[in-house]
Amino acid sequence: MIKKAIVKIVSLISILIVLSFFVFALLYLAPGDPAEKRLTSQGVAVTKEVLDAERERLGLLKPFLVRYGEWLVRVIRGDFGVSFKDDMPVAPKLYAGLKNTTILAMTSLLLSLAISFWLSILSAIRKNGIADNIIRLFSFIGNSLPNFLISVLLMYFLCIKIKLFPVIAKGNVQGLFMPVMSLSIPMTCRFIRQMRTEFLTQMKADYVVGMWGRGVKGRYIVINILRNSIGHIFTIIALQIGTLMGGSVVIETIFRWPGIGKLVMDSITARDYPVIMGFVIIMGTIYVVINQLSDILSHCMDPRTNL
Amino acid sequence: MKHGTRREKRLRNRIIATAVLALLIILATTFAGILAPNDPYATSASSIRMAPGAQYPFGTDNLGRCVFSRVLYGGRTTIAATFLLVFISFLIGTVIGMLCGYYGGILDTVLMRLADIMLAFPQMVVAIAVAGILNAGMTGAMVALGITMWVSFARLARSHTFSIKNEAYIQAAFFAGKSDFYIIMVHIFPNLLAPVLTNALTQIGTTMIGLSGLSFLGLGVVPPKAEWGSMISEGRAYIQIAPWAVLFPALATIITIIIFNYLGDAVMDYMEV
Amino acid sequence: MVLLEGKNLNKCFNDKQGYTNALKDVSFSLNKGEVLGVVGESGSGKSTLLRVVSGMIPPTGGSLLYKGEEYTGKRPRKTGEFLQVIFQNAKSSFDPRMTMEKAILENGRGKKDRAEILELLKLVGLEERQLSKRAGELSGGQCQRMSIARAFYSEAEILLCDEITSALDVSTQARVVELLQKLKSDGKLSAIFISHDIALVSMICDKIMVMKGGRCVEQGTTAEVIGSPKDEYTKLLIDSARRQSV
Amino acid sequence: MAESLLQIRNLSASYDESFVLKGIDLTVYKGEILCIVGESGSGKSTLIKAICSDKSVRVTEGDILFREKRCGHELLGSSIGLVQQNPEGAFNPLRAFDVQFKETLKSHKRELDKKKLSGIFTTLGLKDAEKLLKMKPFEMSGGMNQRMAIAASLILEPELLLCDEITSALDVSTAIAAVDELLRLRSELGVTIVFVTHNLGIAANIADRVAIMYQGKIVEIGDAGDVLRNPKHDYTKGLLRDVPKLKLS
Repeated sequence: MIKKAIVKIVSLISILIVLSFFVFALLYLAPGDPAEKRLTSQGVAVTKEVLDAERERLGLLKPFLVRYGEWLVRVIRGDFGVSFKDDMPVAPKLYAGLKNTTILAMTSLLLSLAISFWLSILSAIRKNGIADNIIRLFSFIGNSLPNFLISVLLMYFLCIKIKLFPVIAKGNVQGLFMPVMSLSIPMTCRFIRQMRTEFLTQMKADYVVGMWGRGVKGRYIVINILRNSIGHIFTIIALQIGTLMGGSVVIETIFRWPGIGKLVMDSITARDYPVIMGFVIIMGTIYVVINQLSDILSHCMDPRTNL
Repeated sequence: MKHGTRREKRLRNRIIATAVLALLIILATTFAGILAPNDPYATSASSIRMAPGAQYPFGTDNLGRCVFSRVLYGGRTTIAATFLLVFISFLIGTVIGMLCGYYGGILDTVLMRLADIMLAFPQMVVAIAVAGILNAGMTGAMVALGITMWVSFARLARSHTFSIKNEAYIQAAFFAGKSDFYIIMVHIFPNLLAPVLTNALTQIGTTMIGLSGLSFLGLGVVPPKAEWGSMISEGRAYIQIAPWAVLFPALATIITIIIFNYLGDAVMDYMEV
Repeated sequence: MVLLEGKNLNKCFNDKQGYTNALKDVSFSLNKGEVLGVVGESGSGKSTLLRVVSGMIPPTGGSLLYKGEEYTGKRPRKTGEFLQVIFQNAKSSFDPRMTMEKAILENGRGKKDRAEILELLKLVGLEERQLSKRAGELSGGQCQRMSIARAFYSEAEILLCDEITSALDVSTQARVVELLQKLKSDGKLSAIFISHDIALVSMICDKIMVMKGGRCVEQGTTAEVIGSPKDEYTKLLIDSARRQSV
Repeated sequence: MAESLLQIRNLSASYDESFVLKGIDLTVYKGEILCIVGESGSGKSTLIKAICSDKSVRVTEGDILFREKRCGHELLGSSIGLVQQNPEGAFNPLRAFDVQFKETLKSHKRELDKKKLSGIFTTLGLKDAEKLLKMKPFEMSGGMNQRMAIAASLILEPELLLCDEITSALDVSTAIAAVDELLRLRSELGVTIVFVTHNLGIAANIADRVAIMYQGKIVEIGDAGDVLRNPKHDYTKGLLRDVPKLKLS
């Protein structure tokens, strides 16, 4: 058990190191030189002297790996550097954005789960029935809709046609409604599809036939099916977190929700690289940790699966 | 061929019908040059934001460009990019997966470790960052999505190669003195093609969603090039005045993705029967 | 003439469960025109023996000889020249996308002799039209005959049969056994026949080797082993078989 | 013989859109062991499914009567016990046996009687019932799971136990041991057993009566000794000839 835990932690750390290296390298893959990027994004006229001085100041003359090491140490301390745009530390901006994004994402996630769990059970139990066909149709369509499209359409019909909501979200519950809807609809549909498949797989499992053969009542069989699905459901949720993160960038940009996604899109437009790097590091870390946790949870639920 | 049960026949008909629709879309966008009534890039100050009519079936946008023509041309961009990306991922992933599954050992460990790490990152987050930093238009967006996309092909091809390799007929081929290359090309590749192609089909919808999402954010095509995601993004600003500039490309996106997803689902169901 | 010989074969597996000795000091010899039966229950090491002898896995100790020449460590690509394996699951020993004709030709090492294939088909009791079929369109018994024909086409002298009838129905099994008996009486068969069924082995083989826990517990002619078994385990197997016979 | 327990009258049934059972007539008497022998595709498994009123089997003609009443799913467990080929398939692999035993009993409105259960365990050669019940199926071997599955069927005291190919995944010597166990069960608990197998040898060991199935029909039925020694039907004769026999010289 302890050995497994160590393996898990080592793999977690190694994934994070690769991620950080990838992010750091990305900056150097980008067209142009970092010092120049910094200066241009601040609107300074670039001359050779200014450029050299800037390079010196940023430590760009040191070897690549040394710079990576120094950067990594700072990141681990929670220091994501200063913004190219206004020389302010990046970290507080990211954290402020993260808080708003978390509110948005968690609300959408919980809402989706609450709806999809019951619908997928209903759909699986009444397989090929009317309810199942309706649920499947809607979840299929919802799954095929990009969330930017949903948000634009929602905006058009709810805000402009029937003027139910303001177009621009404010940081309150009313403002939360539209972005949450835009994120939840496709996610709910994906959850329904995946959970339904999972429940159906469990319903076909040998033990269900065995219990049926002993005349075990339906409600006990359902309990067993749910019990055995939990592990997989954790995995399904954890994998959707990634989609949720990408989706929130789009949604926050559309509805001007002051989250980390909108921050990163503004920074991409402004070529403010430290913010982009910080964004990937933070989101990547959250995602990796959540996925490893879900692995551990599903291993606890089903010890036969590998950790 | 095997005699189809009723269910199989129904599924086959479903696949054929959807495939015809998909083909129609592909043809319509491929021959956009012939079908489009107007030049998609010609701006005209006299016909700004005109409602759909005889000359402009889907109306015009903020710059007086024909929305219908732009939808056709935009479809070509999206569909061509999607197919290219899926095809390249399919090629790279399948080759890597077959080699890993067949030879195993260090090669397998290293490449699959890499694949695991790729999957350990949130795909869209990485794609947004890569596309944003590279700033290389549609190519950038494709690279950004491709970084993680090959993995699903590689994993699938690997696991199938693995199970095929344990089949007795591969052993029989060894006893017949056949080379690794012969076995991979004659026995393994044809036998894993069906599931991997099915995966490719199901990836088309997802890839379209991803690519048009990136374009919507301004990380895909460079204006004025037509693309559905970016058209929706542009039209959004004046949706109150000219909703057709958003609704028609939106409709096109929805229909296309639904058709390809449906095709993927149907083929998947058919393979399971 | 001694065709195939194994001397003090050992095989250890070193996997996650730890160290397992799947084969301990097993020796055998096979003469031309002779069938050696290997009997054992699951976990006895009989399948490991087949895999070692055929070259699918190398032994950890001991040596293998073909006509007095050592071939220890040679892989199936080489050993396939003088021995062929008939697998338990006949259907999966043919590529599902390949016609029988192609599959048989594949085993000819470049040889393309349709007349010989037709002759072999007659020998195993199949018809020409079945050559254009694929494994999925033939029954288990037909596939097993086909794989015997395929093995003969390679001009290898030795057949290694791995539980070749255990996936078949009783009546189909009987037909395959009859085929093997006929091949043997024609002097065309030199084989190692591996099975869990001692009764079946006694019907086909000249010599029997009984295996348990990776060890050979008894070896001798069929009459010796069945008629006067010395080992307790052999007695148990014979007893179970007697009780199961009708 | 004694009173009849299960009566099948002129049963025809289809499965997967094709007819597999044609005009089956069969009576199972109380206390006997009836073996149904057939090769693959003979319809023997479908017959079992039909007796269990499995939804995938469509009965097109005839009746299945248990104690003069039509068979339904509600009889499963309490009156008719079913043990299947795959021993891992009987229980949810992830939950402890005691919970699953309790759920089985509660479904039939009964309570867990520890004494009775340990009695059954002893008959089946299972020791330390308390500890076994705390374990989960995936932690145990196939043979143990098989016994637990039989125990779970027996705890409901069914009058009829259907065993579907339960020895076919076992080694020869283990299969014989399993047969001995079933014989002991019958003598101690007096349960009636229908035993489905493809193995004539096993049938010869266990059966009071044997029914031979071929292409969806019962071609021969009678006392085990009669059928196996003096077969009347050509198919039975062929089958008996084809069983491998020990050759002494």
